[in-house]
Amino acid sequence: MLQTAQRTAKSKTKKAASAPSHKTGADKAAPPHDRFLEAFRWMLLTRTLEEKLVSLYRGGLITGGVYIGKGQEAVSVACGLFLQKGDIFAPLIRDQAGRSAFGEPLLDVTRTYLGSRLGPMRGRDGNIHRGHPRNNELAMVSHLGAMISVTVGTLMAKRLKGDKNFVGLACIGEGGMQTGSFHEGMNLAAVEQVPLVVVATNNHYAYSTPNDREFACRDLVDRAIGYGFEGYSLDGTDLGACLDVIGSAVKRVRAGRPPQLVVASVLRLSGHGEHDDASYVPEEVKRQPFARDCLKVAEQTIVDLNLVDAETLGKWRKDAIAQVEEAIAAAQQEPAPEGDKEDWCALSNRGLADQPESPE
Amino acid sequence: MLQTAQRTAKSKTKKAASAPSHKTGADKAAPPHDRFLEAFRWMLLTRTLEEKLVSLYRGGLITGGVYIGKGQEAVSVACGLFLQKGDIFAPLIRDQAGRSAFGEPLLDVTRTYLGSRLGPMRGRDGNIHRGHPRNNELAMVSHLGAMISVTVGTLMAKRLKGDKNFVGLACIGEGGMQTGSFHEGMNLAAVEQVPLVVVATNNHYAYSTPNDREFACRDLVDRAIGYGFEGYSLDGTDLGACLDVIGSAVKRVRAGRPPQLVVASVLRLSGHGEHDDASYVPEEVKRQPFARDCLKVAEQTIVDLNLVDAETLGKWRKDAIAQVEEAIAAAQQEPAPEGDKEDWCALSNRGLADQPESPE
Amino acid sequence: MSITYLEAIREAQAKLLRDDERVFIYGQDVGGTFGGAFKATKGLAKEFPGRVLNAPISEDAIVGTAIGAAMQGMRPIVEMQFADFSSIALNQILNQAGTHYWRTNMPIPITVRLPSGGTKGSGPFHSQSMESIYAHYPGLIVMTPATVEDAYTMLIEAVAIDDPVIYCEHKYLYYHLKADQLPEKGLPTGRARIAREGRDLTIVSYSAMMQESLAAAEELERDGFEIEVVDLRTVKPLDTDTVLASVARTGRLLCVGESFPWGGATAEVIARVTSQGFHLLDAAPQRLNAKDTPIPYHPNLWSTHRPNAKNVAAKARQLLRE
Amino acid sequence: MSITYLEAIREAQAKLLRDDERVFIYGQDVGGTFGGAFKATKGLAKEFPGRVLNAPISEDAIVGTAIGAAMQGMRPIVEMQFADFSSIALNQILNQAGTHYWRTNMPIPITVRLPSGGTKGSGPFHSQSMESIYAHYPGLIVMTPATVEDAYTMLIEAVAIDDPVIYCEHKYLYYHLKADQLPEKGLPTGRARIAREGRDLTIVSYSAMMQESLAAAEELERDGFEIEVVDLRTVKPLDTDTVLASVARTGRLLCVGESFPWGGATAEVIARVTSQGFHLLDAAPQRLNAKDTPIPYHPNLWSTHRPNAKNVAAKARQLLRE
Ligand SMILES: Cc1ncc(C[n+]2csc(CCOP(=O)(O)OP(=O)(O)O)c2C)c(N)n1
Ligand SMILES: Cc1ncc(C[n+]2csc(CCOP(=O)(O)OP(=O)(O)O)c2C)c(N)n1
Ligand SMILES: [Mg+2]
Ligand SMILES: [Mg+2]
Repeated sequence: MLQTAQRTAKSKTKKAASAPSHKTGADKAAPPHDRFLEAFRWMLLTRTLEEKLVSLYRGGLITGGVYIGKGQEAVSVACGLFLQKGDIFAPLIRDQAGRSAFGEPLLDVTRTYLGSRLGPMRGRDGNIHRGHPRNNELAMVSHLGAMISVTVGTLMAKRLKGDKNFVGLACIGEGGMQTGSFHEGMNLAAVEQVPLVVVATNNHYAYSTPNDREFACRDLVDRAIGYGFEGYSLDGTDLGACLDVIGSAVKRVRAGRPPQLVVASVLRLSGHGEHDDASYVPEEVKRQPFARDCLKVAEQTIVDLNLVDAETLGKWRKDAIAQVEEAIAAAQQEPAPEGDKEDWCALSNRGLADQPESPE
Repeated sequence: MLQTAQRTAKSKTKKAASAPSHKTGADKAAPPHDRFLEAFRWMLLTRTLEEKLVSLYRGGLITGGVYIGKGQEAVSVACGLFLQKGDIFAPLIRDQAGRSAFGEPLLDVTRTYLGSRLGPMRGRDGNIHRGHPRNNELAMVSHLGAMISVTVGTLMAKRLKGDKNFVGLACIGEGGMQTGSFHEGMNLAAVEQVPLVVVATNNHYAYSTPNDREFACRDLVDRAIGYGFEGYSLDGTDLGACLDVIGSAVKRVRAGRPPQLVVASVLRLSGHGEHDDASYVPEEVKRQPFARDCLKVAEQTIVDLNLVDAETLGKWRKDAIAQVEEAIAAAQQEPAPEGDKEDWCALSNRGLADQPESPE
Repeated sequence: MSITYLEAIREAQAKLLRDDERVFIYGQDVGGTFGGAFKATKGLAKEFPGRVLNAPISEDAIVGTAIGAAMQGMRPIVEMQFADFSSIALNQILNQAGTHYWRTNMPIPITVRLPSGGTKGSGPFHSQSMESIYAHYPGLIVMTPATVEDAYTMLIEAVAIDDPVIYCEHKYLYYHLKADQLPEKGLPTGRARIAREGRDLTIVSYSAMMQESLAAAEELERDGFEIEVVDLRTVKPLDTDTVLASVARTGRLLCVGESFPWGGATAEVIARVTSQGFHLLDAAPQRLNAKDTPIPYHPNLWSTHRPNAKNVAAKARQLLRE
Repeated sequence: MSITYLEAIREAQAKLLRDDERVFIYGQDVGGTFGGAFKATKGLAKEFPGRVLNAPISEDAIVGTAIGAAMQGMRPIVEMQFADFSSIALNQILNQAGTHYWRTNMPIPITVRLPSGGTKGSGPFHSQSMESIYAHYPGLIVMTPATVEDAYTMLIEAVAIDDPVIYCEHKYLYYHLKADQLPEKGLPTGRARIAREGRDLTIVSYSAMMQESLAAAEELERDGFEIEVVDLRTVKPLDTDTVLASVARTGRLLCVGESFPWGGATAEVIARVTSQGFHLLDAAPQRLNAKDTPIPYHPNLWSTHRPNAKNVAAKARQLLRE
């Protein structure tokens, strides 16, 4: 049996992942990662935005659903933060922090949720199904797992075109890891040896389904070796660790190492969507270490290490609120799409559109 | 990185797999496995049958294609041999030996290849796409990977019905392991903890595609841990090892251990099908240890250990030829299906058949 | 008492689990205390321990598993979380379940429930109607209930049938449709229903488009037209005889469907009526489908994308003038 | 010189690789010295190193990869080993490639080659014609070339088009069809072709069924009938105008397709002709499809399962009598 050996290897990676330990002190100390504060601000902005979206949804101002990344902002922000111009990002439904850090304007979010005709999806698609493929932010389809191979394809194309120094990062949940599409995409990434980082967030639930009905291996990071990826475990509630581990993974693929799989552990601190009260999550689970709120943990670190003072923190908070309010107000004033003005053509080649009925 | 640790674990399993070492000697010694000779006879019968099918194909007497398991008989026979009444077997295209050992009559094979109306597929399906689901020999679809979850389902049903002491065994090639369907089936088997053995035969090619364009992990057995299977490596050219390793895996799931993955290494000693000359296989590959012919190796063991005398071996050979000739002669005399006598209804409920055209 | 379309589906499953020990339910989030994304299995896991099981996000394997279980004599019901995700299970449905009886003589009695069709704000991947794909391939029965009563009796029938059944339940009808009580028995499978009698024009429809068709018929009644509305109930087998008999009475045919325009149920109905009942028609048969684009998220777009009572009525009026 | 349908496909790919550096080929066994299960890419891996790549048995990921590459400006050609295996890639084709332009305004210029249709002894999983499934969903162009010339020019066109193209090449035609030379240019995409002129009846067909239809037309010519045969070339977009114009000349319509009967191309053609050109018809339109069962292995069964010249002619005769 391989398990003992594997466990040892894993705890090794875990140790690497948990970053310098931070001593509390009154004097300003170095942050646990040089982009810690920058990352924290994206997390703060995301939390502020998503709380606002939730309240709009509760107020009946958003049609469809709202899906937030509460509790996953630290992992997500690290996914977006280390990507550069030319890199590819394939976020999923809990990646607002990463999207923002990658460069997605808040207005894209509010326009999409509020169904503005001017948004990137023009009312055609909603909520988290948005992207800017021309800016290398892929627009996810719902079918989980399907974005991995698409990301692989963008990277193969870049290599074929002779681009240099690019990487791709794709996000997945532990639920999505069970799809066939995910498996095929992972294997292909390894066969093609594209510079891909896959960040899997195990938030312990796929909708209402707990881990024990999702998979039966001891640790999902054990899948890395079976694909020929390098695998790392990560405490997703620890922002410093997220920046270290995901930042290093990005650095490694950029330097030509094999594809990287990072498996982060957190708890989803919301319902699956805002329609879901998540009453199926037992209290006991909420008391686990992985259930900590990464935003609070990060803020505590800031306070403990005295990285910035309370006034600055307050200013950041206000600033986040202002940005969110502005993005919402702007989107709310924008026109909605209208059925009879819409261009009902699914092809870019209008001349090739099928005409099932005679023009009237 | 997990690789070093994994490698150690692997060689451990390998050692377990290679069975008692056989000393050559003039005296009759104990066979390497108590069912060695029985298994050998199934292998011999299979080789005889398949060589005959090939010659019928070359002679234009078989329509479609012929797919044989040359070089894989030792692995395959072990797949069928340890299954009992009530167990489920999901063979693939190179599993004639296993099918025979499981109880498939030769006549099923010749009837299917020769398109007899009396065969299990009645001319509706051909070559290796046959089965007897009522006898728990599943009838594979072509789409690779798809039979794993079907096997899982049969086992779940048996458990739900209160059956006891049953197991299932499903075969796959290393190519088929890259399908999403395989992944989903494996994961589900582990989640449901059904008594399943999956025997993967890495014959180093998927059609013309060599391993390096199929996967990029060091060893496919490393996937076991990621699914929560127990994993074993196997030299598929060594019949004794095949019987030991696969026999033990069957025993383990029957005793309630987690699902088992056995990965056997061999070379496909034929084309993908008989239409394929396999000229893409380099000479150098054919000189590798995994390229040994398991039938010859087994025969050498018999001779070396003096397990039976030459006369008996000759008799077995003749007997195999006679059985094959008989099965072919019988099938050849049988009526072919005829289009205008056929029941063109894909539903068992005739009354619910759709009638796209008015009855004429 | 008042019962919704969704509750009827839950009740049917409760009854099936109660009456037939071969039945079990498999799908994402169907079990536990949750009872499915739409609560169609609410409470059933508790009432029937070990028989309402949560599955991983593995549609291909979920259906494969159901097929295997069916081979061993079980009667599995699979819930897809949304019909749209059945694209992942399509191979198992078409090539494994759909071919098995013909190939091996052993039928595969599985029922695959597809929460189908558009609702406000659901967008391209949570709104699809896939009946046309499944009906195109051999070996499957495709049900598309349009009433609470049919939702109930047809699901019970689906599980009783030895062949694989794709049961397309419409999400829009889940809460919109109510009945006073559930019937013991419905029409036989494969029989269409005259939902409303008339003599000027036949509208053939199914699933949620029945609502729009019936509303259109009412609107036209105010103008003095008597519209007959036929509910196909199953799109495969398709009850050509009932449709032909209706067209024989009215001479005019309008087919309304929510799936995409190219080659769906509406095309099939028109092809059958014109090839078998050409001389019954007094005017060109017409059809109305969704538009040939993905299904939009925004309610303004969505309500234009799908046929609705207004444009069904308009199309009918046009056809009545001919 | 004489060139087969299969060679035309190979030549088109060679030309594409030569002329356009954005083109690459991805699929199982297409590379190495092998050149594909049917040799449609024979020699290309050597001639164009690094641009004709073997992929694992992962149809979903193969198409996903092509889609991603297309987003970055490439023009991938995917070869499915058999059309039947595209069921595994269906989700990526329908929901990723087919929706992307409409959702994001960025088109996905991929070409997916599907070796389609039945040949003797191929059986249920190596014989399918899947054009009807792909044509049903929005956002895809579905080509079904019936001649060597079209096989060549349409494949070149397919890669030039910015939108995703499903290119259904028929395996039966691979060796059966020959031409003297390859043309520079074909008809525009989406335009049907009058393959044979006539005035008594219109047969509309495509792909391998064109052979059967033309043979039937010849047989009927001996009886004095002039049959017009229309080759759709692409089933989506479907050139309704050319079909209508033909029916206007002949008054009679027979549609012939090799896919399953329920809701395919033949139903779609009849629905369009009857709804838009009802008064052009002198008799009920008819159709002929494969039978509604899996495609049988045995040649005796297979030749009965698919339409052939004999029953096309019989059906046409019947229609001519009406
Ligand atoms: C193939 C597929 N099946 C089902 C769904 C429906 N669905 C949407 S999100 C979700 C749960 C996802 O769980 P996980 O991957 O762990 O991500 P999380 O929501 O926890 O972030 C499901 C089942 C889907 N999107 N795709
Ligand atoms: C999903 C799928 N894609 C493609 C094929 C076509 N195909 C049939 S056998 C084969 C190679 C199989 O390789 P492997 O699994 O290693 O088995 P082997 O033939 O080597 O025994 C391929 C590609 C298939 N059967 N299923
Ligand atoms: Mg999760
Ligand atoms: Mg192989």
